[in-house]
Amino acid sequence: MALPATRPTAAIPAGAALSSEQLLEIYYYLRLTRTLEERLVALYRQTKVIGGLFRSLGQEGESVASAYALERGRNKDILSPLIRNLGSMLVMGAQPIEILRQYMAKADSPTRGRELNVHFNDLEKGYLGQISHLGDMIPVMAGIALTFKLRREPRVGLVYIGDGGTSTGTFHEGLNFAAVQRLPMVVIGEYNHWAYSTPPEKQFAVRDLADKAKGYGIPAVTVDGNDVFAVYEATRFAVERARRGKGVHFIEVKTYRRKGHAEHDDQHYVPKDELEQWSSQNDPVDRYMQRILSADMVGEVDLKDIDDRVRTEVDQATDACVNESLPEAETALPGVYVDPPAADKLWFKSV
Amino acid sequence: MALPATRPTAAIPAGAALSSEQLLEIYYYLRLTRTLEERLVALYRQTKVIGGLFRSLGQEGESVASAYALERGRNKDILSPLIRNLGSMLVMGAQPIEILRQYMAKADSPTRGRELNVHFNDLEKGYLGQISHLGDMIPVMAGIALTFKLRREPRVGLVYIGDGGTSTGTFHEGLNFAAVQRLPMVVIGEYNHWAYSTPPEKQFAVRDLADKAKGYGIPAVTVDGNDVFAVYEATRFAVERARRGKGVHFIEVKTYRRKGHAEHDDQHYVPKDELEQWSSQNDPVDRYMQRILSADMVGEVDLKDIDDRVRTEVDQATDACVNESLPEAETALPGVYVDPPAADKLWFKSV
Amino acid sequence: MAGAEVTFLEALRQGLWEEMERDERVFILGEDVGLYGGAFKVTDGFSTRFGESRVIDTPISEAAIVGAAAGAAHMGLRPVAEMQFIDFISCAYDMLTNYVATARYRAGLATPIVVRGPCGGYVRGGPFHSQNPEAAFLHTPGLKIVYPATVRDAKGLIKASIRDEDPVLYLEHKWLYRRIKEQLPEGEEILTPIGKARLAREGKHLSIISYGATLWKSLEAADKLEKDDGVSVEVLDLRTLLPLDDDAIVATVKKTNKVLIVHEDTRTGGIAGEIAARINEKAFEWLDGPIMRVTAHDVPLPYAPTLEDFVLPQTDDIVKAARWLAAY
Amino acid sequence: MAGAEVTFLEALRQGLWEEMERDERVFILGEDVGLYGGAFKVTDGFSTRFGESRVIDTPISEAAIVGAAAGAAHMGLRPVAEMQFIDFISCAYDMLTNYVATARYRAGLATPIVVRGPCGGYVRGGPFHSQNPEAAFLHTPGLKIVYPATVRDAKGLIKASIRDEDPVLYLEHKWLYRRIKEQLPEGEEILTPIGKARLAREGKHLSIISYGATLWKSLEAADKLEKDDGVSVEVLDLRTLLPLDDDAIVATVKKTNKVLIVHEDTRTGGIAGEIAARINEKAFEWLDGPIMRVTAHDVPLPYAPTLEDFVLPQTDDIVKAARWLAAY
Ligand SMILES: Cc1ncc(C[n+]2csc(CCOP(=O)(O)OP(=O)(O)O)c2C)c(N)n1
Ligand SMILES: Cc1ncc(C[n+]2csc(CCOP(=O)(O)OP(=O)(O)O)c2C)c(N)n1
Ligand SMILES: [Mg+2]
Ligand SMILES: [Mg+2]
Repeated sequence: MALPATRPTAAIPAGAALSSEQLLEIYYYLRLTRTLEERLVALYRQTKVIGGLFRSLGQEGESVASAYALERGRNKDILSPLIRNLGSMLVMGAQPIEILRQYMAKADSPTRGRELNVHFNDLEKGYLGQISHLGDMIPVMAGIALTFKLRREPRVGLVYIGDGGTSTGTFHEGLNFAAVQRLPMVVIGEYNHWAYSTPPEKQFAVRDLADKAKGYGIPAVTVDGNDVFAVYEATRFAVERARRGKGVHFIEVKTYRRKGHAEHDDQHYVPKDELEQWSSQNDPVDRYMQRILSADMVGEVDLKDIDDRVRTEVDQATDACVNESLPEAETALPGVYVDPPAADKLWFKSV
Repeated sequence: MALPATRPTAAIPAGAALSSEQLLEIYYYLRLTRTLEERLVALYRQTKVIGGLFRSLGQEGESVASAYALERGRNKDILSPLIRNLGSMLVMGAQPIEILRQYMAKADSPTRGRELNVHFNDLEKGYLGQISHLGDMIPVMAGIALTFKLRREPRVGLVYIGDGGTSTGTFHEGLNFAAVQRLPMVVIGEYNHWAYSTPPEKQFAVRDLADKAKGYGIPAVTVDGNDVFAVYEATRFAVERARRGKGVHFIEVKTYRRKGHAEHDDQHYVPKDELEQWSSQNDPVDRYMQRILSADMVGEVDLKDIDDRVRTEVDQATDACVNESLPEAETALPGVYVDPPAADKLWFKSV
Repeated sequence: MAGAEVTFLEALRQGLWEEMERDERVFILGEDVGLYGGAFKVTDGFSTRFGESRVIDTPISEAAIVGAAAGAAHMGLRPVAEMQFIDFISCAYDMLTNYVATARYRAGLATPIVVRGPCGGYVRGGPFHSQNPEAAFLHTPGLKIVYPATVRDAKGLIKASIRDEDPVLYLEHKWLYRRIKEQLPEGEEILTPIGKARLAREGKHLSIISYGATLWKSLEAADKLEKDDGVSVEVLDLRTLLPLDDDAIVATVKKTNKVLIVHEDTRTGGIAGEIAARINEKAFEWLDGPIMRVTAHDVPLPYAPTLEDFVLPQTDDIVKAARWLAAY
Repeated sequence: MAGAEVTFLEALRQGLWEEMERDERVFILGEDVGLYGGAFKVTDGFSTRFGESRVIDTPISEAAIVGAAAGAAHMGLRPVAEMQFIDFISCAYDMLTNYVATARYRAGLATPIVVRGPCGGYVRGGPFHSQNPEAAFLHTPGLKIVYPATVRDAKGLIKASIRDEDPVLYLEHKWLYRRIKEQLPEGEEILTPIGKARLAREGKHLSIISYGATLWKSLEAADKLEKDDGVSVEVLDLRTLLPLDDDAIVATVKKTNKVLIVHEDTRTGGIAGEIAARINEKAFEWLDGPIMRVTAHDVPLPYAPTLEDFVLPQTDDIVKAARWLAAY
């Protein structure tokens, strides 16, 4: 169910209390996410990306805004992103060059070529990479939030789940466990209208993902996922509530996956007009720009500067790593355990 | 949250439309369930029962009443009972001697000594035995209901789940799948206040199991599980609704597990007064007797006759099988597959 | 008469299609199998031909997919459940090993389901899109596991699996999907018997036992050894992993007296161990050298080409290993 | 100085208790582990001593139990997760094999968790309360599997597992819980090194390799063979199944030149295969007879005593097998 595509450009909610510096910082991350992905597409076409490429076009707003509502930095909040939460990771401090290296499987990538795309962590900065198996990160984040609770640390764990991912047993078990334990955890349910080619009506029989929260005894809210302020506000409220020991909160963001599941997917199953409507009239970045400009909190020139800065950063990051080498073959062996330190090199490699 | 223990003994709801023959038949199954279990306890004490013994004391009402609302017989409705749904199986046509043989692992038991207690099926009669892993029967029953739907057969699948069992991932996946497919399936959620030693508040953060249905977009009702008529009515409504193609329905029955998880469990974690209150003032069989007697639809003597008949049947069944032999050792080998017909007998058995 | 050349994937598709045409009890369920035709397009066009009720798009719920298939099978249907990638079968591990595989034995329930999906590496899929699950299910009485390596068997085994009275795990290597082609006879029905291995290459000096993608690498190695070393290598394609074809295994060992087992899966706990144990028990006296294994290294499969190529067994590794064993 | 005699279960309990006293990062989570003390009373009294926040009763959600343990471990805690019966670990199979076991390798994440629970048969538990899951997890780089057979190792291995930097699956055979007793030294801290087998009995003519409950049946068989046949049997207690102690295995093979592997688990795909393969690779020339296996039959474990006794390996089976091999 698509949202009415045109939005009233209301003034910025006072509650948001965002300084123009902050507004520009948010814009920076929105732009960085989109520009970095466009760069990845270019590299993908040049076959420099090893595996698949996953876009978050149209979802940058909810990713950036939800992460921006967290306390960032050492021993602060922790989030676990999905493949379309590149923006969330950038907000938490992931570097463009790290993303580029991951996609190109470079030796110096965060996982040294072992894992793909955004599957990497920096718990110091506050993000835990996902694994492919959907739903698994919910119990894991519950365990992180449990640690915060046991240690009485004023920290919150935030975890994303797609409309499709909510059908997994691990989503259910993890969310129920967190709810019973009243853990400081916030779940962002991304209603982006598709799970690969599967629409919501074939995924669940409720109208909103927020309805699912009722089965866990936790509060939920549904917000316009392409309204940066709405997502930021809702997340900030939920995070602070969780921080005060009030337990789990579920936030549904209605948004739209404007690209295919991955670059190879031609989206033939997507109604063209629906796609057109979301892109022309409900782009989260366009809407954000309108809002902050019309509120006279920033000037065109500020945004232009950021666009230039982002382009330069992405160019520099690309140039810095595009010709880096892949990992040495035998670096595949160490680190399965602390002890033994490396897997055996098999006999036939040395006969 | 215990229900107020005393119940108004209202007249029998007209809607029930149960003839006195039917009322007596229901009484027969209630009495048979309880008497058969008491016999099992005696056999257990004589160490004739091989494994553990699981009681449904206090839950006979919801088991019998819910099963009684189904259409029974060849190619009719199918249910999948849990370990405390002995009453449901008896209603569907399971024989006391089959239960006794199962518990004593006799050669002629339905599973020929391979599985325990009520873990056996008769799809002709309409029951599918559970496996121990809680939650797994929900997807399986969804598959049965899916078959009814695909074949356009006016049949319904009914499956039970405990308050604890609703925490499993398979419960979630199976119920969601059934809801999306609008399958002719009815789920009986048994709120019996305990999952082994775990109370509801440590199992989920909602008040009623019925709240969980909201996350699947299916209707739910909570009924007094110790009121045979209420359970019968609610189930009949849900079953007929499902039969008309209106999809899954969830029924929560509030009841109480008056014995330990199994015979070995001394229930030290159970508040004594709570136990006393449920047994003295809220026993489903006592309440049923009061109801049908006060409504003058049956006489004391009818019940007395049934008690005698049940005792005789249970005595005869016991005598008939208690001294039967266990299965021959090598009967353990056939039937893993159709082809090959039997597992290899291992070499060391014949050297 | 020989038809057009088809790929492994097309042969699998044909097999599924023919069985659905032949038997209306057969239906497909899985994620994105309907209109979209599945992540690898194996069921492309099926929903148009057979309708949405026989090609069912499911939620992302592997345990429910397998469990629902089991329930339908009890009632007489013939479900074919697709795992979008076989890696996700781990989410249905309980349902498959505890409910499905034991059903006939513990309760006399027929559960003729097929669970199929793309497996294997060599495609830069990383640790969660490249797995080889056979060893995790080898230990499951009641389940059958088939693993076609050829275009013909892709078709013959999917048809046989659908007709089998018991649950079958059908593993299809995505590296083979579009890489190998073969002409299949038209008119004649192709059915590959479950439980029978295939002698893929005759030889005298040494036997390689393999399946799936490494079967092809083994054949390549065998040609190289013939050419460069004059070593005559026999290659056995297992085709069915559970139950194993002990007769075929023993026969080749007795013929060449040396055996190299090659699989793509990690070494420890891989199926080669079971095969080695059986050879020991049944043909110990015929062995002129140790039973050796060429397998993946014991690590989760990494993403980078350099790493994946090193971790997974390559043709050269097989050549070196076979050379060593031949000289033993 | 020697303390009082304790059971296997009590030793395990002591080990858990001591680690919780020693290290406040250690906590327990599982079903009914709190006030009730666990289905087998392993954690009886723990919640009173350590409080509900360190002994957490969970919903019936094995995947969440293991997943939450992993998350807590990433943050520096030392979770010990109980499976009420190990049979239910199958519900956490995805979480353990895909998330937990790969975490260090793919992402440099420390995940020092212990997953423990009662396993094994000989107790009339039927197909779902008697399982032996070791083979299903043997195939999982990143995971360790320990399986104590003695009272001392029950304590020494749980303590070592909790202190290990990587995830450990600790398997405790319920048949041993109250059946075996031993005096444990007081004062001295008992730590059993992970990865090291134990020579349970010295012998000259033949080696039996086993673990868990069948270790005791193997020792019984060895005594009988010594007495009745004058055959001197060496018995190796593996103690750790992953990683296997190849040196100890090879050493005993080179000493006696004949090996019988005994495990309670079903035959096909059981761990004996892996051991047989390794012996082949590392000690082929020392073998004076085939490596033979005594295992359970390939069926789900039935409930009736007559059936269970036949399906599972018994002391007499081991005696007969060893006699046959000794005479080979
Ligand atoms: C347990 C599991 N099953 C199947 C898949 C294959 N898969 C990867 S992404 C995807 C669709 C996910 O949809 P959604 O959760 O809505 O996330 P979105 O792609 O829309 O961001 C599927 C089915 C998976 N990753 N995990
Ligand atoms: C997946 C799974 N985990 C754990 C168990 C062990 N177990 C058996 S019964 C039980 C409690 C079940 O409680 P509930 O579902 O409320 O059913 P009740 O016993 O109250 O009828 C548990 C934890 C199991 N059978 N299956
Ligand atoms: Mg989606
Ligand atoms: Mg209960």
